[in-house]
Amino acid sequence: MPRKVQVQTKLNGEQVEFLCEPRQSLLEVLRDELGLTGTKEGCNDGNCGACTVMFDGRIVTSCLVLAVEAEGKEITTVEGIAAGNELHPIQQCFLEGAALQCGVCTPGILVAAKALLDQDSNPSEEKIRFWLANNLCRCTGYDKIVRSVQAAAEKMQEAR
Amino acid sequence: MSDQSYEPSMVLATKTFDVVGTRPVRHDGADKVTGRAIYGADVTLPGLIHGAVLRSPHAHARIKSIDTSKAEAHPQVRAVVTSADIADAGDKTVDLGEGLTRLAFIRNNVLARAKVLYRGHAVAAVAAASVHDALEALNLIEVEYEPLPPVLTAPEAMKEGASLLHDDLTTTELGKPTDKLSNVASHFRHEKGDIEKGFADADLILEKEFDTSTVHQGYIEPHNTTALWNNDGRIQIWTSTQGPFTIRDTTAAILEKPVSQVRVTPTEIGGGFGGKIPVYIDPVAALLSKKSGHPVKIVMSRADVLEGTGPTPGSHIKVKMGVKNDGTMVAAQASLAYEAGAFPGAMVIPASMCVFAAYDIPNVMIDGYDVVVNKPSTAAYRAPGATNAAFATENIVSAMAEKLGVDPLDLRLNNASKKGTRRADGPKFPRIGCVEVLEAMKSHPHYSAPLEGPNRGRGVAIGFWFNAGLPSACNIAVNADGSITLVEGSPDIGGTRTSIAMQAAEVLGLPIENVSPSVVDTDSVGYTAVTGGSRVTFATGLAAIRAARDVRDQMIKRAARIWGVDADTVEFEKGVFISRNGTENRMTFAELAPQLAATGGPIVGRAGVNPPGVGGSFAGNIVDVEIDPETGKVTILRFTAFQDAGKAIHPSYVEGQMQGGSAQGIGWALNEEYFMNPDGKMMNSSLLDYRMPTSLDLPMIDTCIIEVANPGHPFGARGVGEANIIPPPAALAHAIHNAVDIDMRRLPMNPVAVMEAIWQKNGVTD
Amino acid sequence: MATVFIPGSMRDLTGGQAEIEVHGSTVRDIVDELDVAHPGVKDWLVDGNRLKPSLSVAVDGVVSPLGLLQDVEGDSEVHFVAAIAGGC
Amino acid sequence: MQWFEYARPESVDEAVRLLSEHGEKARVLAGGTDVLVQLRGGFRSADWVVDIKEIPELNGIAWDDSSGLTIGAAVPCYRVYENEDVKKHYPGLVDVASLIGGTQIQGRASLGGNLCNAAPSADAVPAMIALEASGRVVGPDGARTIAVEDFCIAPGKNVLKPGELLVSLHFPAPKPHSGAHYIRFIPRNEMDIAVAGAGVSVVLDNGNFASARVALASVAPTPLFVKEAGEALAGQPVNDESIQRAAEIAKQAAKPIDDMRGTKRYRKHLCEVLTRRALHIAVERARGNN
Repeated sequence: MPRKVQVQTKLNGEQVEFLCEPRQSLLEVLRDELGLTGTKEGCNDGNCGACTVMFDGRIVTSCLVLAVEAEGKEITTVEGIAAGNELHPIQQCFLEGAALQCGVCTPGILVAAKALLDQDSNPSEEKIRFWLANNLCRCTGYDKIVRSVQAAAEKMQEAR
Repeated sequence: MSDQSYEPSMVLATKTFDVVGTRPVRHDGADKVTGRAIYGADVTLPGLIHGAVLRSPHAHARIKSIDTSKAEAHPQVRAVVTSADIADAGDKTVDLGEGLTRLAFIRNNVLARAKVLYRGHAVAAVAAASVHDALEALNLIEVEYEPLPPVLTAPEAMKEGASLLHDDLTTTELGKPTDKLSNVASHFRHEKGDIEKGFADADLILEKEFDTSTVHQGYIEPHNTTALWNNDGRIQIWTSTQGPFTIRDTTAAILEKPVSQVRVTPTEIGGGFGGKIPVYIDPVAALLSKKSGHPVKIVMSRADVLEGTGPTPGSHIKVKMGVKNDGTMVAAQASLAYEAGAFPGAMVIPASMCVFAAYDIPNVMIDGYDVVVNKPSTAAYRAPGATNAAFATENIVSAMAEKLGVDPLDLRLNNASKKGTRRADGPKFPRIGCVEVLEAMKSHPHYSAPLEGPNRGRGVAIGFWFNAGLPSACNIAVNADGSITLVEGSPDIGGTRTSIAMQAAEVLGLPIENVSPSVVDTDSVGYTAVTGGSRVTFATGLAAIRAARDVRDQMIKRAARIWGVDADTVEFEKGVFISRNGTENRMTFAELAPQLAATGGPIVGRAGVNPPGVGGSFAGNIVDVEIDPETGKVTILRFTAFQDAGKAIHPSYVEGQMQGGSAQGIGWALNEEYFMNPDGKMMNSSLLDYRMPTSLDLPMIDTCIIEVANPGHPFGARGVGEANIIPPPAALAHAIHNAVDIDMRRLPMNPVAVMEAIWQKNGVTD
Repeated sequence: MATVFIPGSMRDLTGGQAEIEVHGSTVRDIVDELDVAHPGVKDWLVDGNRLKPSLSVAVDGVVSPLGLLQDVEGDSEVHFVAAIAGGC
Repeated sequence: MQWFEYARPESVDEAVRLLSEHGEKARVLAGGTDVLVQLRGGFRSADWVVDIKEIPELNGIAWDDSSGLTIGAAVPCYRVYENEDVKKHYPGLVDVASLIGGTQIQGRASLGGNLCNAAPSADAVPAMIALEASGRVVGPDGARTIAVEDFCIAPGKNVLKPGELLVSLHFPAPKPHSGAHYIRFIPRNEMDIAVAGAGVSVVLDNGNFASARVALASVAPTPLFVKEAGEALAGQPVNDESIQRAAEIAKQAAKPIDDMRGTKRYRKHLCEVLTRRALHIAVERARGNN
């Protein structure tokens, strides 16, 4: 049986080292080996976006990344969005805007939305909808999600 | 009525409240935006191993043999189970709160016995050290099948000589058992007035046939369960479910355990919409745990979810309606044939209760057929059955308006059901909001806004869902700092912890932050029926109100004791206890709370309800579309959703239900379907090809909440979870008709279907 | 006298009658009373000491969870309807 | 998923050695958006997964106005559509790179992977055929260049021999007055597989088509180069009639199947509509491109 592989990576700002099988996805290792269950599995083939994480500055579906590919990379999950006990504006706006119902797509959407706001401080509704098209939500119809991303953009601009 | 909760003289929604009607942040919110909330798949236990389920590759086949020896020999495999590990249910029946069900149907769906009845039907299961090993071991199980011809639609299954799914299923004809072996489990009828006479009186009669595809609830979180069969014989289950007590009772029945030996902990749940009511993998994980001595977790794959869990029925519907030239509807007839899937129980009874419910028609006849086919055993889906039915009825109502040259909303208003209208299935309506919803639609700016440009059209439709009551329990404990902890048993899918807590806070005059609500396991609260039927805010909310009143009454006695006055002289207003007996005594809730221990001990308020006075809810849509006449693609330009909420306890969550239901209705209307090949294989069992709407496919969904207080609830609340999914397909069909003059009578109305209808209209043969 | 509405599928037991006036202060009284005039009605509706789980009773338009124990007023309307719950 | 070993070579030679050594048992991993799904679903198997993303030649984008554009086979879509040279000279490539999957998929998926996966529905392939792209392949017997239209031979099958690796894609410098466009039809607005797609390029010569290329997606066992449609335009005046004629030729060339995504008739019809629409946009781009 092939050996496990040792991987060093930067996860939510901290250096992490783990052992994994080459066949294990980043999603699987985050959840089962590293205990970061905030990242969700909805389809395991890249079509729902619930497992979205930041991977070297881009959002990816972590079910379509092998854990071994994380060697030397930087990863941010939903657990890494808040600054300590201080919620990120996108998190605060999702709460105030009732942008979540069941909440299972929320972690992936928050990671994706934050990535958008980090590169575009004032995205149009169309841009938000395009950017989030890989993140399925079945509860909300997206209305309150899009509005909450817009609200977070305003909030972040005021803070600047 | 004898039940005190039914208070016919109760509030109208014009009344204002301190907490009810506000928009506080949900109590579980922070956990859900930081990734801390624990959903079923997040559960872990010492020694946990992983299960996987082997599913049938055939839509219909006899199981000749199952050989698990190779799988058992796999070094990483800890246990293998098949149907042989579960006792034969015989003709035992169970009552899971939704009427009597044959246990064998549920049990044989959990693990196939003798026959597989759909592709994806569970046949065996394996537990191993890792998911990868378990999946690998599934390939080592050898099953010998004798394939049989599948029947995939209701009309096909109803034909004489159709291949039969069950050797022992006979038709119940108009309430009476027969000995006719058939795929039709039952045929029932509702009659009102004289249907012949009704049509004879009509100046205009329209009759059409409609087909709707099987669709799935599409929750983003796959089914999951973690089970531990303890050495003392007790079973613990952690699972994402809408009904922990249903899972407990079904699992106990299947495994022949007393319910006291089974404890189910509902985890956070990633959507359900009716699909997470039935039991699938919980008894299987429990058996794997018993055999292996380890706790076992099973998480379904997306394909398992689509092929192995209950979608909602496809249907074949005939509707005939008659109207007079003055716009009075005089007769309506429907034949509803719904696909139950592998086992009886298509959602055709609720369909029959909703198909004409919006209209006051003197002569009605409704025939319903519950038909088994070789597709997954169907489950509830948000107003189950009603969306299919409204797609048919609303098409004809709008067509009548067009032929009579009257406004489609006016025709509906002229015939709208109201208090006292007798439904075809018997009962008269209590106070309902059908007229108010229609009036709100008519006066909404969207309805009068100009819609210019070619290939554009506007559509309207309405729908009714009766909602459910059912049992709920709630306990409230008073803390010394004047806060309360509220314990209930309704899994929270959309913020109900908070909408329930708000109702207790309203009664006790507390700020919502002073209420700490929890959804607890089946050992920790009284029986509470499923989170379904739009019942939680209504029924569990009512339990919370009653428990809060119990707290209030007990605290009044304590205040009286402290003041040495008669309890009758003590009143409670907005969180303050007042005795005006001579000298006025006042004490706030927070001042009394720390004195409870010394005045007789802690106070726990409790309530268990099974409330009548359920207020049905009407919903309506106005939708504008543009069609690409060269591709048949429908683009939604504007969408407004209307619904009677009775009293919106938490308006943001009411809007959320309306927007979510609308989005699901839109997906059902335009793209979603079980695309089956002739062998009964679902060809699109992934979230890529089972096309649910993405953020880019929808516009903003404007909402208009109508509040016609429900006399059956102290604050006037009506359940709002379901009715909102009913009108979208019908409203979109109407809009498409007005845009390009085609009549869409089949769901989904996807680009191919629209294009073919356009070709047909233009006489294009190729 | 309460008015009982007989489901179509039960009318062969009532000689085709769709509405029957019956005395009684609870649904149970009503059923007993009906069974005297129309033998077989009770078997059709009742299972032991409760309504058949596949049925529920609506009094004055409101489905009652109390079943046979439900009180009935003099001018009440009584319907026997299919028992179901929704799903959301 | 089955067990496999993972290798991350840092040079083309090392990669080719690994691929030659393990032959059919080895799978190349670039973005992984196809191969990981296939391995998980058991549609493909592998004892070795060779991750090529650390190889410099497979990761660069180079533009030169004489020789044109070279894109490493593993370069993810977002780097293609965010690249200034690509935006300036190859808008037709931006079209396709920004519609494959969604944002997350575009963070991983590559044009090279899309080509090697050889799906009939591969959006990038018709677009690259229209742009006269070719692939540089290196194998145990050295390097060779393969025109994109010759690369796919059957659903999921390409011309690569065991041990061969697609290193980069080359796009000739666009001629003056040329324009290209890729357009597909999907029922949703994103995250969907083309029911049909049309990639076209045109070169104009005052009022006439000097030359044109048309290729289609999802209407044949492989992405389909409809040479005759382009030839029918060469020398013709730029007008609705000539464009319509080319669109009809594309429709006739299509050999689609009935499946869950569409019927034969509907797909052939779409070929006409999409080719026509794509040509009109390509012409607009050509007019604006001196």
